[in-house]
Parts: sequence; structure tokens; C-alpha cells
Amino acid sequence: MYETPILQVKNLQKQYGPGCCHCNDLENSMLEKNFCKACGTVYAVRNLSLELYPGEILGVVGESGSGKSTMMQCLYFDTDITSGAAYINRPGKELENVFDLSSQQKRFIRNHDYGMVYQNPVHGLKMNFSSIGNIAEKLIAAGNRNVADMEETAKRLLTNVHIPLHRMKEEPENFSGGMQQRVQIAKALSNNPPILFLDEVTTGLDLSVQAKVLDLIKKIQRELQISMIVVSHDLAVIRMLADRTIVMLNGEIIEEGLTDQVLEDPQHAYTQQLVYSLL
Amino acid sequence: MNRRRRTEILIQDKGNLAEKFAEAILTTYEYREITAPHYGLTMIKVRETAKNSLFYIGEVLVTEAKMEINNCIGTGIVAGMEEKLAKQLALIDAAYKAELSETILWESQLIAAECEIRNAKAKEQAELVSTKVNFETMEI
Amino acid sequence: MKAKTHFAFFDEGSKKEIRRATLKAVAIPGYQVPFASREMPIARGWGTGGLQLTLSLIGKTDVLKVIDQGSDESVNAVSIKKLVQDTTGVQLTERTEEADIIQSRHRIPESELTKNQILVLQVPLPEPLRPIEAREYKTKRMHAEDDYSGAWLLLFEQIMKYGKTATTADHPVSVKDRYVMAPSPIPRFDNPKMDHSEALILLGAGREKKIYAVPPYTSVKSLAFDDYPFTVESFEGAHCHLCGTADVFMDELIDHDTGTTIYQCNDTAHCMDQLNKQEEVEVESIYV
Amino acid sequence: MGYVPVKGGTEAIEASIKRVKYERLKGEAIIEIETILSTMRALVDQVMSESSLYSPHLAALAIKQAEGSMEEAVFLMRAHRSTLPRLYYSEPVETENMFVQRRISASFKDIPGGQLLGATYDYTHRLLDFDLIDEKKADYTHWLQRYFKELQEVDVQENIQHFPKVVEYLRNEGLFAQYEIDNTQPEDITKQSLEFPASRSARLQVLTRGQTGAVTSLAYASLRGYGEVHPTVGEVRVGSLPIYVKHPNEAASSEEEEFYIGDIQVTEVESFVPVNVKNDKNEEELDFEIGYGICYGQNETKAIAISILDQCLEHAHAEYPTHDEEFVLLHIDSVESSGFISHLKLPHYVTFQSKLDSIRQVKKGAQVIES
Amino acid sequence: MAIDQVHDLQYVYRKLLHSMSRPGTISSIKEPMIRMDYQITCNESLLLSALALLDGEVTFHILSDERPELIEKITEYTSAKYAPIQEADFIIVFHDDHEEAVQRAMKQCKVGSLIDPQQSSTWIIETSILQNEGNVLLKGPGIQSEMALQTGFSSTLWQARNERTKEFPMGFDMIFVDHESQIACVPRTTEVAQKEVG
Amino acid sequence: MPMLEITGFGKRFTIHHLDKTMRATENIHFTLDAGEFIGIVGKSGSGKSTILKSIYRTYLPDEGKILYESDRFGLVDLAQVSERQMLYLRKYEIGYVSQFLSVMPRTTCRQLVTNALLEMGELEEIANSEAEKALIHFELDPKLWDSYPNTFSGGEKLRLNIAMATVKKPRLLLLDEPTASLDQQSKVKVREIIEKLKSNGTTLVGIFHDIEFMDGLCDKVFDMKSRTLVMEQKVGVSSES
Repeated sequence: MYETPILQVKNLQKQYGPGCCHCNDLENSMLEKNFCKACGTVYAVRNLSLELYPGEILGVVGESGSGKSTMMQCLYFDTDITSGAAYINRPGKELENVFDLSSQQKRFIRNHDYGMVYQNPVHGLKMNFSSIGNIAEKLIAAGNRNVADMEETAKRLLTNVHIPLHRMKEEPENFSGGMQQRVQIAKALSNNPPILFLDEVTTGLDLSVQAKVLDLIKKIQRELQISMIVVSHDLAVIRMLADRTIVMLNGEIIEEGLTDQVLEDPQHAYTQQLVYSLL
Repeated sequence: MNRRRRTEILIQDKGNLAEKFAEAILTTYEYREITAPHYGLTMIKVRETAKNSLFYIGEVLVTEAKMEINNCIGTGIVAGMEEKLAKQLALIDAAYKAELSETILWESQLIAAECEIRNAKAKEQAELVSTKVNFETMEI
Repeated sequence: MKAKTHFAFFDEGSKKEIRRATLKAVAIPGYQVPFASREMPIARGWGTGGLQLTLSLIGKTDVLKVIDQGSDESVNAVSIKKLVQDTTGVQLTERTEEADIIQSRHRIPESELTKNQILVLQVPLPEPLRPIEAREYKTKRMHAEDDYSGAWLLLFEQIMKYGKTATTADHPVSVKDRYVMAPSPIPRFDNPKMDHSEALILLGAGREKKIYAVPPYTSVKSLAFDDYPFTVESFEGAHCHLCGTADVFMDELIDHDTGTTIYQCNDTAHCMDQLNKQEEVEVESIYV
Repeated sequence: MGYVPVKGGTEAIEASIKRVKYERLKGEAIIEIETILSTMRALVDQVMSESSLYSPHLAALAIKQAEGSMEEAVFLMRAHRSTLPRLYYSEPVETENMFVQRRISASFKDIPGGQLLGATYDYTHRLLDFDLIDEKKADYTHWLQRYFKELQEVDVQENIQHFPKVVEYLRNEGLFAQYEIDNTQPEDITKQSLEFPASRSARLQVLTRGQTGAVTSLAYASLRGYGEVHPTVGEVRVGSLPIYVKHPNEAASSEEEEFYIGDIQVTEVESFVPVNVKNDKNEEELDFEIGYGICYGQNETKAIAISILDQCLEHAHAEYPTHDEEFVLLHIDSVESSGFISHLKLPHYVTFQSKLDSIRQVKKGAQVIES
Repeated sequence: MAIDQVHDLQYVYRKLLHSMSRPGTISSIKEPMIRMDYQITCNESLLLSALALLDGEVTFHILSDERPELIEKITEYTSAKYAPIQEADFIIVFHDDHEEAVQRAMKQCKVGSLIDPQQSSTWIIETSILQNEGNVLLKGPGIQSEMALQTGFSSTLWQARNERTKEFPMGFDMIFVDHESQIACVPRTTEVAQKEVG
Repeated sequence: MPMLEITGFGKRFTIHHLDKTMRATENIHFTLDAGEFIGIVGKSGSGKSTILKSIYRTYLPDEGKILYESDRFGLVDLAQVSERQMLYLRKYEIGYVSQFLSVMPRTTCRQLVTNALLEMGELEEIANSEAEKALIHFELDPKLWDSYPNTFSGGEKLRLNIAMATVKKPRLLLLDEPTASLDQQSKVKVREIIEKLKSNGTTLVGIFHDIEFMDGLCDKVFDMKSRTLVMEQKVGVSSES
């Protein structure tokens, strides 16, 4: 390996339900899709491993219910995992499985190492606080205690995401979906997180707004060298953004490769179906 | 007679027998007041019938006393502010613990009182039955 | 029914429970330790938290001072004092330096407390995060995760709206750079007195069933941004119309005769002390 | 000799206490505790229930002292509780042993054992009875004599009947889930502060000592649409329950060696609520669940309201305040709510001064910007 | 004559509180000791401290399994229930307990959680020596600058303690009691460092 | 020492929903030294493009070796290198140009070329000036620089494509039928460009459907039909046209 991943996920598993003798054994489980008919357990993410490298955008594609959003929630500690490990390349802490850390240490990682943009801005923004306040919140969480400095950063970010500054003191609840999403991106970026998660960020937006958001993400990657995991069910989005792509189905990774390779020479039957239906 | 049945009778009898029994002991035996009648609380644990689990409905005020006869400590506990009765119950409890001969004589009186108590209750129940709604099946 | 009240009202079991919670509070500065909170003969919200602490602390030889709004004669202070004295027979005082235990509502006395004193503060609303999150279940988790960005954000938003922080009393403090705590609604003026105090400070919220503490020599910082420093209430140019003191927390009064605003020490014991000192000096100067 | 502090507060308080006593006595009439006990049954029951202290005598005393104010009477009882040692815990009270004085079901017409109306206001017409204005001893003794005579004619059976519970009958039919006897020791909110999520035992304890009005209002809100629970009352029973305790030091003490300490009167309600549940195969099924309510004394509205809120809180997911356990459980206690509301009467000079300062500073700042 | 459950225990509690809020500060509980009249085979000051805090609502643990009579006595005197080390609210350590056992217990005892840090154990430790000198330095809340404390604990034990208190607010709090009826406390917030010798 | 050595290369495609496996090509061998230009000829469907796309990893190679002497990693088998290494090589060492322009939409011609440089970590100022140089070099009308390339003509698109690829100064440039849809005049221009690249020392692999275009341009030619490598002078012999 000529480079070290910034984030390494090993055998991540997330199940809802206790599991039983029919489904516990991953190799020989008798699941229908990711659901055990015997005990009702849902395997949302199964034995998932991946690596994210500095400065790259890793695309994760799959239909709804494939486990991609659950995976993101696990990585961002929004939900507890069933088993597995994740390692973040932080000086002196490379060997810490971040899932084993206490909630206050996880919170620290969220504040300092992670950014998250949710599909629904409601989850990423405090809708009844000002837009600039929303950005400041993330900066405060990361330890900033200087108002002027935060104001300046927030203005720069809002400009970058094309929010007119005369509206910065307005609450995002007054904004359109696209604007909310851009505020959310500005917020997620404010503490310069080395790792950024983007979950279906363009879903539900108008095409022209979608394009603006995508441009913004690409620009951020180029300029800030932030590593990103971009989850989308939309291959066009993945094609535009991702260097490498993972394809998920029923909670599992079924295929991964360079994005153009996955699109032009898909190996798995499901990926082929996905790609052919796109063309 | 076991304590459960005995205390049921002595308390529901409104203390008539208890007073009588206690008098008898007080005049015959040496006794020591271990704990004078005092007020305290008993927390009531109830089983709810939705999930069959236990919870506390609240407390009931009780009076408690402890008396000693022949090295045997008897306890009297009764709901309410009943210093006299608590003390009598404690004495009677001690008497049973010390297996005093009087206790054998009490047996028949207790049973008789128990019978009266039951009759009174059965009567009360019967009286309540007059408030029962009668759903007669319609005759065709 | 003849009931004789136990020393310090509580049965010993209740005292032990409060004492154990207090020791935990001291060991985890700024953390709100839940406790069972007994029902008291004074109303919830009228100082039952402080009173429970005082009753769990107090011994026969203690000297007690109780103040409300800076005043020993405030009706509520008088009422609490009466209850404690009726059940313990302890000596009462109005002079801050004579007291072993000082129970107070809304103020920290002006004269510096010493290491042998314990300050008990009555707390109506112990949760500094309540304006951000109504649910106890969630605020507890925020404390657990050291997640105070919401508390800071409130200040930030005030600066955005008003150009400055607009907190009143109960300005939140960070204890030992970890827990954010409501200092009970003492004025901002008193916040700095908590920082590295020589006296132990105990805070009790009876209705909300929480006890928390600031041990002596513990850092207590009022939340403030680097470029918008924390400020206390300003009594610039004001001095007490009785004792002449400045630099203390003042009550604003209207002069009945002139209709103008006059100021008076809010801490009546302190004011008295100043007056007596002045008198001593005057008396001495006559005889010298 | 120096300045001495004023004694204004102390003197005013003493005078005020005298004044309140005067208000109680100025009519020159005294109500005896016994009178309250025998004529204000509902009030006594409610005070006992909200104070969670079963003692009719003390409740009557509290009512007298509080001049009939519910919140004051409950407050007195609660404070008194704090001064008494907790001597014993009772053995689990099984309500099927109730000596029933009244029981009705809204779910079934003909329940085993029958619908027993007992004593209820339900079918009295709420017309003021002016005859009560000058009710004389002769009137009521006469009435009682006649009534006793009527009762003489009642057929008395040999045995005391224990009524089967309606819910048991339906359980046997498989309409309700069977629950194993759960002997987990309950949590006690008077010994440990309430934590969230609350246990079922803590929740029921808070509900049963809740303020009658508050509990009723919230349950009513659920019925009106601010909640998802609209039950059918399975059974309401009023009756008395025997209380037994074990000797704490007689280690191997058997049931036979328990102490009977007396009876308490309670009102108990089981409400039937249809719910969607997921079976063990993750499929949706329609099922019945039971909301449970119980309280000291005869207070049927409160017990029914508790059973509604019990069900609401069992389904915490619903986005209604009546299903939010913090919202419900933290706001229904009489002593806490009345205490905090009334604390607003306390002086807030210092905090208000602080507010004044803050607003002045902001205004000053605004002027600087404008100018 | 026995101690006064009301006033003597209040006296002990205030000393404990004083020492807990000022880690390392030595207080004396000698005054009520003259009234101690318990048939117990351990340091009576230790028992007195336990009496001030334990009752039927809490559990305790002792390390040695060779002294069952002590469990019985403590249960009898305080009404507290005996519990395994992982559950005990109070852990009572006698001066002849083995260091390895203490070390093991430190690894296993309750330290609370981030949500409920108060659900942690409190240690009451009998020690042969307690003085404000030596090479163990205390710092933190309640200490003006720093404070030396000699407790008879080895550096291994302090390390084991530091290991369990490193993620504040989790940890456990210690009360030391010596044969002179002196007490000193080291709560979880105290930073304990070993002074380099020489 | 060869810069690129392909041995025993083959590639099949499995189409799952048709339950069918198709062989695109097999048994390919050739080598290429630094600075050389190899042309690949063969009729359409013979798998010429498959080879190029497999070198670039747009297709996943499944048989044989594609040995490449990398500046950064030394000798690597492009059929086996990790995805991350492949991305590095694409960014810094290997360029790919086809007739299709596949770029971020709503990005100007100038930005596209600049971004290619920025991606490599070039400083913004240098990237800007280098990009302009490249646009001038490949004779794109300055009027087009700040417009979106979706309106460009085929020749303009191709020149932009080449500009984007070559501004990075790749060691190996893959040309996948770049002239396919160009008119004669544009083709001449492209040829000039390729000559320029070659003279600058770029190693090239190219596919051109018209042999004339390659005439005198390639150092060697690989014939798909005979699976043989012929030197430039013998091109005409194996040609099918």
C-alpha cells in the first residue's frame, strides 16, 4: 500500500433484532433479502469493510433499503452498531476502534474529524436558529470561541454556497430546500473536517439546484482535499463525483471499483441491471 | 393459630378480643416494652393486572410496638393511629412466641369471632347485591 | 396525635441519602446528581433543595445565616430560618463572617467567604440546557457527551441579534472546563465569586431533585466568547445611599421625596457592617 | 450602640400567621375531624390519593387545617410523610382478593358476577338538594332506621364471594397477551429520583399520586385527539384490600406468619385498548392491550384517567404530549406544580435588577450603532 | 454507651465532606471515637466512617474472603447489603488486604457511566499512615496549588486508580482512614502524580 | 527497457441477464518502449478499444498481464494494481483521450484544463498560466475559453480533450479513435498535435480507424487480425483497407 487510508471500516454489522440459528451464521444464513423469516431480524448492514483515502470521494450506490444510509448513520455514530470496527488515521490514535469509544469521545470525533450532510436538512440544521448561528454551532463544537472569527468563516462559507449574506441571520426554516441543503453543507464544512459524509444530498432537489450542489461538492474536494463518502441511489450523481464506487445490495457490498469501471464494465448482475436501466 | 389468621381476627374484631387477651397477660406475666407504640409508614406494593408487574401505590400510616415476654419479642403492627391496639397486638404476639398456655384457651374465642366477622361481611355483600343490575334474557 | 419532630426534621435515612448525593456532587464538580428529594413543610420552589442540604449538613454547634435577595429579613429567609431553628435549636446570625452555613437565594454575600464556611444556594431550575432542549432524557445525554455547543449558540445568537450577550441572572458557567452549570439565578455580578472560592458551594434543587457542587479552588468560568467578554451588571457611578459603598450589587430605589433613583446595598448584612465600621472610626476619631 | 438590622420580615410573618388563624376561626364554628371523616368521604379519599399516604384520620386533620384547600391539605400530608420512618414494605397486594363494593364493566353487559352499582353519584341527578340546608339529626336517624330495616330482609349467603375479573375471562379466551408473574422489585420514586426512560413501576407510582385534575385533563386531551388512546373501560371496581407484611427479621417466615395490618379502600380500572402490534415474525397484528389505573379511595375518574395515560406512555413513539413521559410524569404532581407556580410570589428583585441591566445595556448598544 | 446516631454521624459526615471537597486535607474524627463501643475486629474509625454513609439503601463489598464475620457485622450495624465487587456502592479495604486484590478490585469496581457518573463506587480504605508529606502529589479541584499525601498506597495502586479515573466524569472516590482516626479523601477529579525521587 | 508490455491479455464480458459470456479479445502481446508510438489496427469489434480501456482500467482486465514501468511505483501490472494506485497513475502518468468529451457539466473550457492541473496539486497561479498555454498550444480560439464545451464542434471538443490530457504531461497517452468523427481539416490538425507530443517524448498508444492517418506517425503497429507487431514501414502490408 503506498498510502494510508484516513478511515478504515472493518466488518461493520448492524442488525435490528436478536438473530437466530437460521441467520446468525453469515456464510450459511437463510435470509430473504436481508430479513430473517424465522426471527424477524433485519440485517441492515452486513459484514461491510471499506477504506477511505485522503482527498478522495468514495461513492456508495444502491437502491433504498440497501443499507447505505444505515452505514452512514453507523459511521457518524447516529445509531449504535451491532459489531465491527472503524479506525481513523488520527495521530497517536490510529489503532483505536472508534466504535469502542465512549459517547463523549465519539462526540469529539464528530466535532473535530467528521462532517455530515443529511438528506433531510432538518437533521443537520437547527431550523429555528439563524443560518450563521448554525455554522457557528459547529465551529463552537470544534472549540472556536471567537465571534468575529466565526462570523468571518461563516460569511465565507455562505458566500461559497451562494447564500446571499443579507439573509445570513435568517432561520433556515424560511429557506427553500436547496438553500437549506447548501447551508447544511456550509455547516458541515465549517470546521474543515478531514472526513465528510454526504447522504443523498441532492435527492428531492430541482435539477438546477442539484447541479449547483454537485458543483459545490466537487469544488470542495478539489480545494480542501476533504475525504468524502457520498451515498446516492442516483448513478449520475456518483458518476459526477466519485473516484471510486461501492455498490450495495441488501446490506452488503456486492461490487466495488473505479467509478468509470463500475459504470462501463459492471461485474455483478445487480450492478449491470442498475447501469443498463440508467442508459 | 397462625399469625396471619390471628391478626386478621384481632384487628377486624375492632380490638375487643385484643384488649381482653392483653389484659390477661399483663396481670400474669412480666413484660418489657422494647419499642413504645410509635407511628411509621408501610409502603404498599401492588400487582397491576395489565402486565402482572409490581409497583408502589403509596404508603399507609401504621402504629408499631414491640413487647417482650420471657425473652420473646412480639411485634404489633396496625394501620392507623392505634397506639393501644398496637401494644396489645405486640403483647399477644409475644405470648404466642413464648408459647404461653393462655394462647391455647384463646383459640376457640378467636374462631368464634372469626365466624362473626365473616357473617358480618357476608351480610354486607348481600346488602350490596341489591344494587346489582339484572340483565334478564328476553323471553319470546 | 403527638408527633415530636426529629432533629433537623429528617429521619437519619433521608439525611444519609442527601449526604451521599452531596459527596458525589463534590467529587464530580458541576454535575447534577439526582436525589430523591423529600417533601418539605415549605413549598416546592421555595427553597426546598437548599433547605434539604442545610438540614443534612447542620449540627448542634453550627451557626446559620439565611438570606433571600441579599436580605436576612426577607420573609422567605425568615421562614426558612424559623423552620431550621425550630427543629435544631441552632444559633442564627446575620453576620456573614460568623456563619458556618449560609443558605441563600439569588445572591452570594459581598464579603468573601472562608474555607470553614459552606454556601448553600437554592436552585429553582438547575438545567442550563433547558432553553435548548426540554427533555431531561436528552439534556442528560448532552452533559454526558460534553455537548455544550447549544448553550454557547444561545449567546452567539444574542450577539448576532443585539450586538452583545443579553443574559440576565443565571448566566451559565463552566466548571473545571467540563460541566456547564446553572449558578442558580444569582446575578452575573456574583458569578466571579464562584471561581476559586475558598468556601464550598453546594446547590440544591428540591423540585427538580438535583444536588450539585463547586468545591473550593475550582475553576468556574462564565460562558463568554474571547471577543465578547463576560460582563457583570453595571452600577457605574452608583453608591449606597446609606453606607456609601460602591462596587457591590445594588437595589435600585425611588426616593419618595425627590422621585429620583437612589441605590442601596442589596446585601443588607454587608451594608450594616460598613455602617458599623464607619461608626467605629467616627467614635475613635472623637476620642483620639 | 451601632446599627442593628430591622426585624420587618419576622414580625410581618408572625402577624400573617395570626391572620390566617383568625380567618379560620372568625366564623366561630368548628368542624370536628370526625365530621369530616364521616361527611367528606370524597375529599378525604382524594387527599390520601394525591399525598400517597393512606390515613383517613390525618387526611381529615389536614383538610381541617387547610380550610378545605386540596393543595394545602395534600402538601401537609406529604410533608408529614417525610417525618415518619418507613418501617415495612407490604407483601404484594393481589387485587383479585378485593372485597368488592362496586364493579361495573362498559365492555360487556353480563359479566360473571354481575354489574354491581354499589354507591355511585353516576345516576343521581345533579340538582341541589335544598333539604340538606336544615338537615336534622332526627331526619337522618329516621332514614337510617328505615334503611337498616330494608336491609334486614336481604338474603345472606354463607360465603363471601370474590368476583372474577373481566380481564381474566378474556385472557383465558386468548384475546389478551398472557404475562408471566413479574416479581421484579419496583422502583420507588420517593427514594430515588425519577429517571428517563422511566420504569413501569415508577410511572404507575407517579400517576397514582398525581393531582386528580391534572391527570384527568391530560387523559381527556388524549381522548380528544392529542393522543392515540381511546379505550373501552373493561372494569371499574371499588373495594377494600387486605394488607399483609412480613416480619423483617424472621428470615424463614412463611405466608402464615405474616401480619395482617388492616384494609385499604381503592378504585381499580382496567381499560381495553385496541392496538397494532408486531408479532414475532415482524408482521402487524391487531391486538388488545390493557391500560391500568388504581388509586386510594373511591375516585373513579382519576383511576380511569390513569389507565388512559398508562396506555399512552406504553406507546411513547406517538408524537403527542400525552404520550411523552417527561411531559406527563413531570407535571402532574400537586405539590411540585402548585409549589413552583406559587414561588412566583417570592421576591425576584435581584434577578429583575439583572434583567433591567441587560435590557438597558442592549438599548445603549443599539443607540451607539444608530448614532 | 454507643455513639449518637444523629449528632456523632453528623459530625463525621461534615469531616468527610470537608476532606472530600479539599482532597488530601486530613481531618480528625477522634471526638466521637470515645463513644464507639462495637464488637468488631477492624479499625473502629473505619467502621465509624462507614456508619456515616451506609444504610439499607446501599450495598458494600469487602475484598478479603477470609473475614466473613466482618460482612455480617457491617450488615448488622449499617443494614447495608453485601454485594459483589462489580455492583457494590461502597468498597471497604482493610490494611492487610493484598495489593493484588486491591488492584484487581480497582479494575472491576463501578466507575459510573457518562450518563450517570454518580453510579460509581466509593472506597473506604483503612491505612496505617496518613500524612501530608511524601512523594504523592495531588492537584485539581479543591486544592489551591498542590498537596502531598502519604497513604501507604504503592505507585502500582495509584497507577491502577489513575487508569480507572482517566475519563472524567467516570471514576471512583476514595476515603482513607488511619488508626489515629484521621481521614483524607481523593475523589476522582484529583490528579495524582508521583514525584520523582532524587 | 519497455515502458509497456502486454502479455497474454484477454477480456470477456458476462451479461448476467442474458446469461451469456462474450469474448472481446484474447491473446494479445506487444511491447512499447519509452517515446514510441504504437498504433493498433483492426476492424471494428476486434477489441482494439477493449485493450485501451483495460490499460486505463475502465474495463477490468481478466487475463494476462499489462506491465507498465511507472515513475512512481516502478514496474506494475496494470491488471492488478490497486484502484488507488490506478487513480494515481491516471492523475499523474497515464492520459486517455477519446472522441467523446466526458466532463463536469457547467464548467468552462478554461476551468476544465485548469482543474486538471489543480487536481495534481499545482498552484493556482501556475495552473492558470499553464492552462492558457495549453489552450493556445492546441489552437483553441480564445473566444471559446470561457464558454461551456457542450456547444463545441467535434474538432474543438477533441482539442480540448487532448489539452486536458496533455497539460498534465502524461508519460503514456492512450488515444482511443480520437479522430473518428472529424473532418479532414481537423484531422490534419490532430496529426500535427500528435507529432508535437511525440517529439516532446510522450509515449503513445493509438487506435485510428483510418490507416492513412497513421501513415508515418507510428513507430510500430499491432494488427488485431494477425496478432502480430509490424514495424511502421510494413503497415501497408497488413492493412485491410
